[in-house]
Parts: sequence; structure tokens; C-alpha cells
Amino acid sequence: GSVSAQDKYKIGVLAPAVTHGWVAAVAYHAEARCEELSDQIEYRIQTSSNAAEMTSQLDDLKTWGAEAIVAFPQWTGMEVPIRMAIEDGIEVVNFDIKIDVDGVYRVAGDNYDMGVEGAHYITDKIGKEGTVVILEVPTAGSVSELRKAGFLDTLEEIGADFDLHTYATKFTREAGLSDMSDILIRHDQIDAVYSMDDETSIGVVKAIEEAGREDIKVVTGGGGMQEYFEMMPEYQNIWLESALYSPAMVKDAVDMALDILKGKDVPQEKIIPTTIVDRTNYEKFLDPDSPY
Amino acid sequence: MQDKDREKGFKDWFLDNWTNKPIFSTGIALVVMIILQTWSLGFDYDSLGSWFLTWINNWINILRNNAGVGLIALGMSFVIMSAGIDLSVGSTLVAVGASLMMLIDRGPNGILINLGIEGIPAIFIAVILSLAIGYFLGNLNGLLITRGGIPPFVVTLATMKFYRSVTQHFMQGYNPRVPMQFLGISNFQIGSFRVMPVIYWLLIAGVLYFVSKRTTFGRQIIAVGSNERSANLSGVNVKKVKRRVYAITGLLVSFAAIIQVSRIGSMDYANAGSGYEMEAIAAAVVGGTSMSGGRGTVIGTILGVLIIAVMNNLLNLLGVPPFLREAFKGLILIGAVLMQKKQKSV
Amino acid sequence: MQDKDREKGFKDWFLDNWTNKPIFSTGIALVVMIILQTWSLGFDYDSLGSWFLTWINNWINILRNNAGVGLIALGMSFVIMSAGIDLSVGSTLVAVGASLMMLIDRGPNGILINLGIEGIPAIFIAVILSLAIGYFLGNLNGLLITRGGIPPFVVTLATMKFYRSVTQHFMQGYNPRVPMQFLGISNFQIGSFRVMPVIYWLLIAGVLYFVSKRTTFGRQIIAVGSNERSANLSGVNVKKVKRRVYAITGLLVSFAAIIQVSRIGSMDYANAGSGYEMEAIAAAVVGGTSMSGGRGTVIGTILGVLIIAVMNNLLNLLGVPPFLREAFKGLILIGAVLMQKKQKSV
Amino acid sequence: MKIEMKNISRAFGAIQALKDVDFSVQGGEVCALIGENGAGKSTLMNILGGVLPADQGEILIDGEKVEFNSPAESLNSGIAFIHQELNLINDLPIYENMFIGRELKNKRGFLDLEKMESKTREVFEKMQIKLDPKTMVRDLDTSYKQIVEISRAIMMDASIIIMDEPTTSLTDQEIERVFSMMETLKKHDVGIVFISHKLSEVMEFCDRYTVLRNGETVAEGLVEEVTVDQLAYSMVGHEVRTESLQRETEFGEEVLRVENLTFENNFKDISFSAHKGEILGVTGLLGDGRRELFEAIFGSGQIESGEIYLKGEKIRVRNTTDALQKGIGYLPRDRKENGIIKDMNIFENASIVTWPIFDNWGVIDLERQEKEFEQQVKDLQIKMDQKNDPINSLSGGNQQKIVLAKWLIASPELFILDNPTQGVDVGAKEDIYDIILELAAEDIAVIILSSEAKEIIRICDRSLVMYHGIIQGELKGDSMTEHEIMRLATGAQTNSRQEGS
Ligand SMILES: Nc1ncnc2c1ncn2[C@@H]1O[C@H](COP(=O)(O)OP(=O)(O)OP(=O)(O)O)[C@@H](O)[C@H]1O
Ligand SMILES: Nc1ncnc2c1ncn2[C@@H]1O[C@H](COP(=O)(O)OP(=O)(O)OP(=O)(O)O)[C@@H](O)[C@H]1O
Ligand SMILES: [Mg+2]
Ligand SMILES: [Mg+2]
Repeated sequence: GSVSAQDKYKIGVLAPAVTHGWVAAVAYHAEARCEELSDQIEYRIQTSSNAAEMTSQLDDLKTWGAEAIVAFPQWTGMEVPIRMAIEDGIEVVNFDIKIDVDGVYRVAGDNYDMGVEGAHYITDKIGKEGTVVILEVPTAGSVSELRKAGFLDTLEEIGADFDLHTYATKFTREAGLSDMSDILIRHDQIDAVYSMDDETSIGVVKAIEEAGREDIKVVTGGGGMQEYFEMMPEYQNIWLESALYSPAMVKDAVDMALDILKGKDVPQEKIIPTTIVDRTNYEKFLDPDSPY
Repeated sequence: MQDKDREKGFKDWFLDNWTNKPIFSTGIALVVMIILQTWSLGFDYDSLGSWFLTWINNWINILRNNAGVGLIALGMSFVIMSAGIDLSVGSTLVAVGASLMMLIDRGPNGILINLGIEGIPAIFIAVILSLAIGYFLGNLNGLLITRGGIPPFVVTLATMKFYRSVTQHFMQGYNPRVPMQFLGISNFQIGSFRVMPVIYWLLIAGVLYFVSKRTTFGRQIIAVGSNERSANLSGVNVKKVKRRVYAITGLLVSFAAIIQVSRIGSMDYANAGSGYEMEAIAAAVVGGTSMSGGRGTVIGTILGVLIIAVMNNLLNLLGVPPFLREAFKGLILIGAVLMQKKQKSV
Repeated sequence: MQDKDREKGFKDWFLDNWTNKPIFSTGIALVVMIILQTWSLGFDYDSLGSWFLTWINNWINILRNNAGVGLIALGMSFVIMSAGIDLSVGSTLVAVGASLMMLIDRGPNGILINLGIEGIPAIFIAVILSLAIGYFLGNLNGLLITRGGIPPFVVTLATMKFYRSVTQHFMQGYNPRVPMQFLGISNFQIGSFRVMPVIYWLLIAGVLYFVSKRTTFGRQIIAVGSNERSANLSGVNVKKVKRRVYAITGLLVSFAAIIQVSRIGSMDYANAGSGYEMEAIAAAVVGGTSMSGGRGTVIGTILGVLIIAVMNNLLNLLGVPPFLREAFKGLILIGAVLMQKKQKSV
Repeated sequence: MKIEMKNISRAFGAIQALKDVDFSVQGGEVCALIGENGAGKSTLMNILGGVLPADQGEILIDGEKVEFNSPAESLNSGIAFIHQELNLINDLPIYENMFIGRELKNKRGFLDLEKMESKTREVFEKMQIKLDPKTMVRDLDTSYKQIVEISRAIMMDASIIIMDEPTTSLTDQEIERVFSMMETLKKHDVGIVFISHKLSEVMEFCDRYTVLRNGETVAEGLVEEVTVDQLAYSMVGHEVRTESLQRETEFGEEVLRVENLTFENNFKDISFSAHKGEILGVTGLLGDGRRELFEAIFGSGQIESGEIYLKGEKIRVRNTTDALQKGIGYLPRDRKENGIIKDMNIFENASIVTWPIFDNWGVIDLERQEKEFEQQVKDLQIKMDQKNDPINSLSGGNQQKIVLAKWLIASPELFILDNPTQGVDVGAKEDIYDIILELAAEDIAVIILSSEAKEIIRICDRSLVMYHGIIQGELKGDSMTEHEIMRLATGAQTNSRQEGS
């Protein structure tokens, strides 16, 4: 419990361990924003790799005296510990994966919507028929499941009749490269690749290039990585797309936590719609200072 | 004169323990870390009472949060003492957790509810069955190692992949709902403290301490891990001892799964338990278990778990920059082991 | 009559090799997997030419994608033969990769460009320095293990955390740009094939094969891993041998980092190389290296890398349900090792 | 070269292993270092070999003071050391083991494996050892390993060779060959320190002797001026019995009978039986297959065909636990590899066999174990400090006694002992013989495997001689002579018609 009234607010951030580029960028932005606000807040950023570890960090933040917490899990199932934190009087702002508890504030992009937009983009470019490879990431849990669900539901809604092939990979360029090169061997004709993450997509594009294949017309992505943006105009025969889920959004979550503590009126939920980036508009999103 | 003598007495006692009892030096390493941690909680003489409450709460948190890994580390230290290794603990945790949740699920697919069993009996049955499943999965590891003659590293790497993957496949898109009563297993309060997981951990550790010191099986683990051939020629059933060690680890993982599910109320099949094998091995090794078998103790392993736990707690309390946190962990780990009695080299 | 004799001759030769040469049975396991893989490529008699081209391309993919891990696995097998372990390989890869990229970076912070060195000389210097850095980091592991008397598992777990964490801390928010020429190191084409990484791998493997068979250092690794005490009593400088084994692993990781950076042109510090330690250990163990030291071969490790690589390739070619992919990996892993000569138990 | 050790002292905790000991050896002489188990012989030599530091005292080589901080330093100044326990690398072939730490290289600095192999072959030929230098040491039996160690030391071109009980698992034939090699070395001005409990070897082969007792020099002098009895007396401090142990007893019913046991080439068509109260000896030369045979009977080896009957009942021994439960005990040879558990203390090493026999619901009956243990310590006169000290803190002979003790506590009905007196001093050897006789008197069937014909003749009622995996003949009573045993062991046919029983 907090002992004496202090002049600075105490905000804790619960982030996942930096296991891939996008998550690292979120941690970076969260820290940067906290640092900017350091005249008003004291902060602690913890990183964890599963629900149990995040729960213990939540306890440590309570010990430290956090008044508000920005929780940013990459997994489902934080409901019980977060409910207990709220019962202890701590304000919780949830970022990314949804924590379904009454009283939780929420700032997020929409993983499901990223899948929806991906489906629209692909049908837009290749029509409703053709061979589409889906690269899902079982190890990423619900992030991957939500995006895939959005993608498949939308295809059904549109009535697209794709020849779908689903493969498992990881959110890394090495995995994207090595798995995609196998997939290219297996399928002579691929029209589009639904990849969920820019890191994977960079590997996928590299594999296509190494194999000298020209049949693939679309490779999607997700996250919003500068390196990937810059690749977009270099490939005139492939549409490289990314569903922007800016890691910088976490700044809004930190701001929201501060506003709540200050007693300002804030909306319970702030969902930022998915933005599609490809070679037609990538320039707007280039930012030499971006870490990601 | 007398004073000097007494002093020398203490110094001798200290040095003697330091050089001859590995657990002693491990304990000292832990004490040093606890002093650091206490200091980092900002000792405040004026409000001693509330400071002390914070300190106690912090410790209950540490213990509660590490009860699961603590149990697994105990199993792991037995496995390592027998000169084996078990990489599958995290995946076994997920498999047992998923089975448990399917059993007590209050949704349409809940197994026990569909059989008309509810409430306390359902919880009781689910717990017993989960323990059995964990024992079975561990036993399977043991059988593949002893009957199949496959190195433990390969077997448990394979089942590590297998158990989690199959669980994820079957649980895809289904989220069981755990009944509130079940959460009581971990969340029941004694006074204002939620200490149930700690109690389970310490009770089981007590039993295992006894097993390791006073039972034929416990001592035979050391014999097998130290010199398999000698053990065999002394009439020890080496295969049986080895198989049982893995089975017991499976059982301990089940306890951890029950604690975890009843604590958090859910389980994320992709991530839960991931990295536990490394944490458990690290705890065992920091606590003096030798990776080549034959050496290790229950108390050492508990100290190892606590050293790593206090290290994490300390870093959380100090607010180290997130990207450097792991670097500090690395430094503390080396520091803690350096502080211990040096391994006799050669 | 004669026919039967010849047949018996083959059978005897086969059984003899099977029971006495571990590498032989590992090779057979690989061959079986390659047959499966070839069959899964849908053998087509009518268009043999194009089928064969696909087959070749598939193999070049496999080899190229595994050259990096393949090099690391060789270092790992030396470490394991010396009865140690190195968990830090993935983090060393990231640290070396980041240093390499900072050296050749064409952006405002590029080290060599700021010193006025560009083009081929810059690449040359960067490569040499990267190798030195990898050697240094490996050597540091070795020193902590031998001088500090800390178990290899703890030391390399700590540096695994440390190397990556520090790299991430310093590289956060900065993306070096690799010059095009540098990409030639891995992407240079021979005919229409991009096989440079494969060539580096095989060349280095050849050197290491020679080192392991024909140098004092190579044989002393086995002596130290098999019986440290005896080795010491025979006058072997145990500490030096151990330290060098880690240093050489660091060097091999540097090669892998150079291949990886020059292949993709960038590196993801959070993730690159993560899990390589497990892959490398698994490859070494599948290839017959014994976790307790003393046994292992360069060729066995290469076969182990290939078995795991073909397994991954096979699963992609077969289009196994994504969530069950890891389960199949587990099964194949056990199958491949079961197919090999059984370990003599007790 | 002349080596002098002066005023050497060394303590292990409370035990003063060496007190002010002087010792010297010089080129061209063989100096025996003898004393009872735990007298400090190995400790003294370990100090000379750079394995242990001395607390006090100095070492002089040709009058110049030296200090050895590691085995390598001692080796480099020309001192080769055959340790009491085997020290080979199991995972390397013989010829590489011969050159560990001083590998042969060619001009370019790479290993010259061919030369190492051919040099090894040469030495083996000189010593008439039929071993392929390419064999992995792991696959060798103890006796072969010991030969390899000796050959390695001989090959080192050392000025001084320390031999700490080099002949414990060799047969007389090999010992003869080793001695003749050493004779040659002596002529080349090599000095040898020879530690052994076989006093006949000392008498036959050594020039000088030094006797240690409780870490102090109690006697020294020229070998030609003493008798075996005098040496034995100064070692143990009392008279040692030398008379024969032959006894006249009726044997009881049959305990073990095996019929046509066969496994590959290790043993073929073996049939024999053992009776209550009988002491049956089994002997032979290297490679006779007796270890494999009895390991198989104990459930630790394999059997292709044939039957085992225990007390008339046909049994199958599934594993060693099964054997233990059926009342079969087996004391293996080579205690370091097969007998000792180095991570357990003395008491645990002595009780491992009986844990499952005495326990209550899996809980070890500590009281009973302790009682039995104390008894054995007394009976076997085991020299030790605390019962929870590490087993490695015991001297070699005392470790052997512990391994024996664990089986004595289990009191099996059929007790197989392989080389039971390995490394045990003359006094204790007699004690062990007494214990074996007592066991027989208690109607236990005892089978003793030994390479020492003398030992077999001394204590056994009947003996089987094996040759290349078959029973070449059976000897009894007066026909049991060293000459007859040797004849059968080298493959000659038996004179009488007493085939395998
Ligand atoms: N590492 C050690 N730790 C503690 N005590 C030891 C150690 N090594 C030897 N000792 C003790 O020192 C004494 C002398 O032992 P040493 O091995 O020199 O005897 P030894 O004369 O070689 O006997 P043996 O004939 O049985 O080999 C013994 O009492 C032994 O218990
Ligand atoms: N190094 C070797 N090379 C070839 N054959 C061997 C070797 N060692 C053992 N053998 C064979 O294996 C069989 C069993 O030999 P082994 O030495 O194990 O018997 P043993 O009973 O232990 O003999 P001993 O009592 O003389 O030590 C024999 O037929 C022998 O010829
Ligand atoms: Mg000795
Ligand atoms: Mg033999």
C-alpha cells in the first residue's frame, strides 16, 4: 500500500519480454513516454514471458506502490489477477490483448481487424480465386489466432474461393525465410501470402527473391516496421502490405493512465482503427527517428 | 583473551562451514541478496510498522509467485541428481492445466459437469485426475528413456514439443471457465494473507526432503546419478529408479499446474510454463546440484529458487531499465554463484 | 550359392557397422528421412528433369538455411564433448551481428565510414573484427568457467542474458544500413545457385574435422570430457583446453553471424539466434554426442543438423496442421534416435 | 637421477597421514614402499607426483630443491606415475591413451597417429601382449587396462617410475612380463618406486624397502637382508599367519547349478555347481571370460542359452535387484569403476545393498544399518575417521573393505567374490580369509574368482580353471597346485577325468 502522499504519481508498466521486434518497439515507446513525463510520474517497467510471471510482477508493482498500471500482455488469461488489482484500488489501462474485466480502461489497435483488412487487401489485388498461403504463429497464442480469425471470417463473408494453405512459422525473419523457401518448393503457384508480421514478411520476401519466383503478387504484414516500409517501393511486381499497428500507440495508454490519476474524464475504451500501408502511401509513415 | 577466543571460534566455525558445506555458502549468498533487497525497499525507521508490513507482503508475494516453479525445480533437481534432464516440464504443465480445466469447465464442454458432477466433489476428482495425468506423462518420459535407451535430452525435448503442441491443437479456440470455488485452492486467505501456494510448496518440500534423505528410493537416486554401474552391481534397479524420478517430476508439475490454474483462473496454452525448464535447471544448479549427477539437495534447490526469485524481485523493485534487466540478472547470477564455495576443479 | 554368400556378406557388413559405428546408424536414419522427403516431393517419372531440379533446389535451400546453425552446432558439439554446455550462442550471435553492422553501417553512426574506410577494405576489416569479438566473448565464457570455477550452465545462462540485453540496450532505436557489396558474402551466385553459405559451412567443418582428429587440442577435448581427473594426471592443461573450446565456439558463432547478416542484410536483436542453443544441442545429441562428455564427432553433428533440417523441411512439404507441427517434430526426433544404435544401458 | 623427499608431513583434517617422512630413490634401483592400508604410501607418492601439496618438507632432485604444483610439472621433470586407481581415458583408443599429454607430432605440428600406433604395437610385442592398439579403452577389461597403464609409464622415457600397486589385477604370467620389462629399464638406469601388498613380489624384485606405519617410517633397508615374515611384521606390527587354511568339511546340498550357459564368445557351454558351505574357486588367465559368466549369473550380463538352477529350482535372473532378492551376492572387481559411489559417504557406500532389505515401507532403517556397519568396521579393521566422510578420503585398501562390507551385511546365500583382496594389506587379507571361512561355516556357498593361483589354493576347496570361455578343468585337494592351474589356464588338457562336474 502507498504510505504517504507524494507529489509524483506512480505508474507501472507490465510488458511482455522482448521476444520480437514489434514488442521491443512497444517497450521502447513506453519507456520513452514515461521518461518524457518523469516530472509528473515515477515509473517502473517490467517484462515477462507468460501469465504467471506477469502476475508476480503485478505483485511487485503493488509492493512498490503503483497507483496505475499499464498492462500489455501477449497472452490471454490475465483476468483474475487484474480483477484483484482493481479491487485493491489500482487503475488499470490495458493495451493490445484484451483483458475482460469491468473497470479496465483500454487503448488498443484491433488484432481481429488486422485480419479483416488483410483479407480485403488480398481480394482487392488478386480477386476471389487463387492460391493463398497463410502463415500463422501458434507460439504467439491469441495475437495470431485473432488475426487469423479476422482473415478467415472476412474471406467467408466476401465469398472468396481461395485455395488456402496454412503453415506454422514464427515472428522472425529467419523463420519466415526458411519456412517460406520450403513452401515455395511445395507449391508451384502461389498468388498471395497472408503473413501477420513485418518481421516474418521480410523473410518471406527474401525467400521469394532467392527462389526467383514471380507468381506471388501480394505479401501482407503487420506492425509497421520502417525497414519493411522501405522495401515496398523496391518490389514493383509484388504488393507488400502492412497493417499498421503502431507500437507508438502505447504512448496513448501511458497518457491515459496519467489522466485517470489526475482525475480527468477519459473514455473507457480507445480503439485505434487499422491503417493499411503499401507502396502507394508508405512515405507518409516513414520516420527516421522510429526505432522499429 | 577470552573474547578473542570466542571470535576465533566463530571465524573457525564460519570457515569450516563455508568450505565444507555447500548449502551454507549458498545460504550466505541468499542472505546477502536479501540484505540488498531489504535495503532497496527503502528502510524507514520512522514508520517501522508499515515498513515491516510491506516487507512481509513482499516476501509473501515472492514465495507465492515462486511456489509453482519451486515445486518443479524440486523435481528437476531429482532428475539432474540422477544424471538426467527434463525439458518437458513447461509443456507438461500446459497439458495438465488444460486437462484440469476441461474437467472442471463450467461451459458446454466441461467433462465433469456433463457427467453430473459439480462443486467440491468435482474439484476433488479433477485434482486427483490431474495428478494422475502428470504422473503418467512423466512416467512416459521415464519409459522412453529407460526402455527406449534414448538420451533424456532427446526424449524430453521431443515430449516438450509434443505435449504442448497436442494441447494447443485440441484446445484451439476453446476457453474453459473455471468455477469460483476452485480459485479458493490458491486464493484462500489466512488472516489477510494469501499464502496457500506457499504452504503447499513447503509441505511437499518437507516430504521430498524426507524422501531424499531417509528412503531407499531417495538415496538410490544419488547412487544412480553418481555411478550407474556401481549402483547396478549393488543390486539397485537402475531403470526403475530413473523412470520413477521422471514420474515424480510429472507429479510435481501437476501440483504446480493446479496452483497456477487456481491462482490465475486460466491458462494460456502457447506461453504458460515456457522457459520453466531453464528456470528450474538454473535454480537447481545455483543450489548446488551438479549437472553430471550424484550431487544435490532439496534445501539447496529451495535456496536456489529463492536466490533467483529475490534477484527478480530486486530488479523489479529497483526499476532497472527494461533492456538492461536481463544483463543485471546475468551479473547477479554469476555473483551469487561466485559467492558460493568454489567447485573443486580437477 | 555364390549369390547367397554375397548377400550374407552384405548383411554381415551392415550389421557390423550398425552395431559398432554410431555414425553409420545415424547416417541410415538420415537416409530414411531423405527417402521420405523425396517421396513427399511427389516423384514424377514423366518430368524427371524438372522434378530433379526441384529436388536440388530444395536441398540447396535446406543446406543454406542451416549453414548458420550448422556452424554453431559444431562448436556446441566440441563444448559438449568437453563435458560443458554453451547456452549463450544465440546471444553471442546477436552481439557479434550488431557489432558487425555498426562497423559497416553506411548511416551517420557507421564506425568504419567515419574513419574514412569504405568498400572492400571496410568489409574485410569488419569481418576480421567480428571474428575477434566472437572469439573474445567465447573466451570470456571460458575464463569464467575455468578461473571462476562456476558451472558452465550458470556462466553461459548468465552471459546469454547479458550479451543480448546489452546489445539491445545499445542498439535500441538504431537501424544500421548494410552496404550492398557486403551482401555478396552470402548471396554471390555460382551458376544459378546461391550456395556460398553452404561452402563456408563445409569448408569450416572440414577444418574442424581435421582439428578434432589430428591435433593435440582436438584429442585433448575428448580426454578432458571423458575423464577430467585422468587428463589432469596425464599432464593435460585441462583449464586451457576448456577455455579454448568456448572461444572456438564464439568464433564459429561469429561466422554464423556474418553469414546471417550478409544474407538478410539486417538483424532483429530481440529475436535473432534465440533458441539456437537448443537447436545446436539437439543436433549434437542426435548426432551421437554424449551430454556427459567424451563422445561425439564432427560428422555425427553434421548428420544431426541435417536430420533436424530435413525434419523441418519434411513437415513443411507435407503440410502438417500448424498446431500439430511441433508434435510431429517430437515424434520424428524420437524416431530418428530410436533408429540409431541403442545406447548401452548400465 | 636421485630423488630425495625430506621431512614430509601431510594432514587431512584431523588425520595426520604423513609425519616427517624421509624417502629416496635413485636411478637403477627398485625401491619398495610398503605398509598396511592407510599407512600413507599413496599420499607420499601423490606429493612426489604433484597431485597433492605437502604441508611441510621438501623434495630434492639431484640435490636441487624442486616444487611440483601440478602433475604436469612432475611429469616434465621425468617422473612417471602409475596411480593406484586406473587413470585412462575410456573414450580414446589404447594408442592415444599411451601418449596423452605428450602426443607425437609430425613436422607440420599435426598428430602422427600412425607413429603412435606403431610404437604402441612395438611395446606390446616386446611385452607379448595380444592387444590391438586401436581398441577403445572402454571395451577393455580391468586387467588389460592395468597393462596399458604400465606400458604407458614404461614408454615415457622417464627417469623415475612410481608404481602404486600396479599388479593387483594381473595374473602371474603378465606380472612376469612386467617384471622383465622393468629389469630392462633398471639396466637403463631408471629408478622405480614399487608399492605392493604382495610381499613375494617385493622379495623377488626389489633392492631396497621402506616401511610406513601410521604415516611414519618404521623400517628401511636392503631387501636381501630381510625375510617375508620380517617385512610382514614391520608392516602390521604383529605376526602374520602363514599356515594353510585347508579344512575338512562335509558340504551341504547344492545351492547353484548352471547347465550349458552360453553367451556369444564370452563363455560357452558352462556347467558346474556349488554347494552349501563350499568355497569354490574360479581362475584363469586374461580373457578367460569368468567375469562375464558370473556377471550374467548375477543378472548384470546377458545369456544366450543354458539354464540356472538355484536350490534345485530353475530361475531366470532378470536384473541385479532380482538376484539380490533371490539371495545372490556379487562383489565386483575394480572398485573404482564397479564398486564405489564417489558422491556418497563411507556409511552409505557400506549400506547401499541393504537399504531395500532392511527398510520399512521404503524408509531406511538407520539404526539397524548403523549397528551392522559398526560391526563390520570392527571385524574388517577399517581405518577411517567419521562415517560420513567422503569415500574418497579412505585409502585404497580400506575402500575395498567397505565394498566387501556392504555385501557381508546383506549375507547372501550364494556369494560370488571377484578379486576380493585387491589392494588389501597382508594382515587384513588374512582377516578377510577368516571371514570367508566363517561364511562357509554358516552354510553359505562361496565362489571366489581370482587370478592369483596362490589365493585359490590357499582358501578354496575346489577350483575351476577357465580358458577362452570354457571350463578347461576342475581341481581338488592335492591336485590343486600352482603348476596344474597354470597348465590348464594356458589351454592344456586335464589329466584326470573330472570334467566340469
Ligand atoms: N583425500 C583425502 N581426504 C581425507 N583423508 C585422506 C585423503 N586421502 C588419504 N587420506 C587418508 O590418509 C591416510 C593415508 O592414505 P593413503 O591413501 O596414503 O594410504 P595407503 O598407504 O596408500 O593405503 P592403501 O594400501 O590402502 O592404498 C588414510 O588414513 C586416508 O584415510
Ligand atoms: N581387447 C580384447 N580384444 C579381443 N578380445 C578380447 C579382448 N578383451 C576380451 N576379449 C575376449 O573376450 C572374452 C572375455 O574376456 P575378458 O577379459 O572379459 O574375461 P575375464 O573373465 O574378465 O578375464 P580375466 O579374469 O583374465 O580378466 C575372451 O574370449 C577374450 O578373448
Ligand atoms: Mg594407496
Ligand atoms: Mg579379463
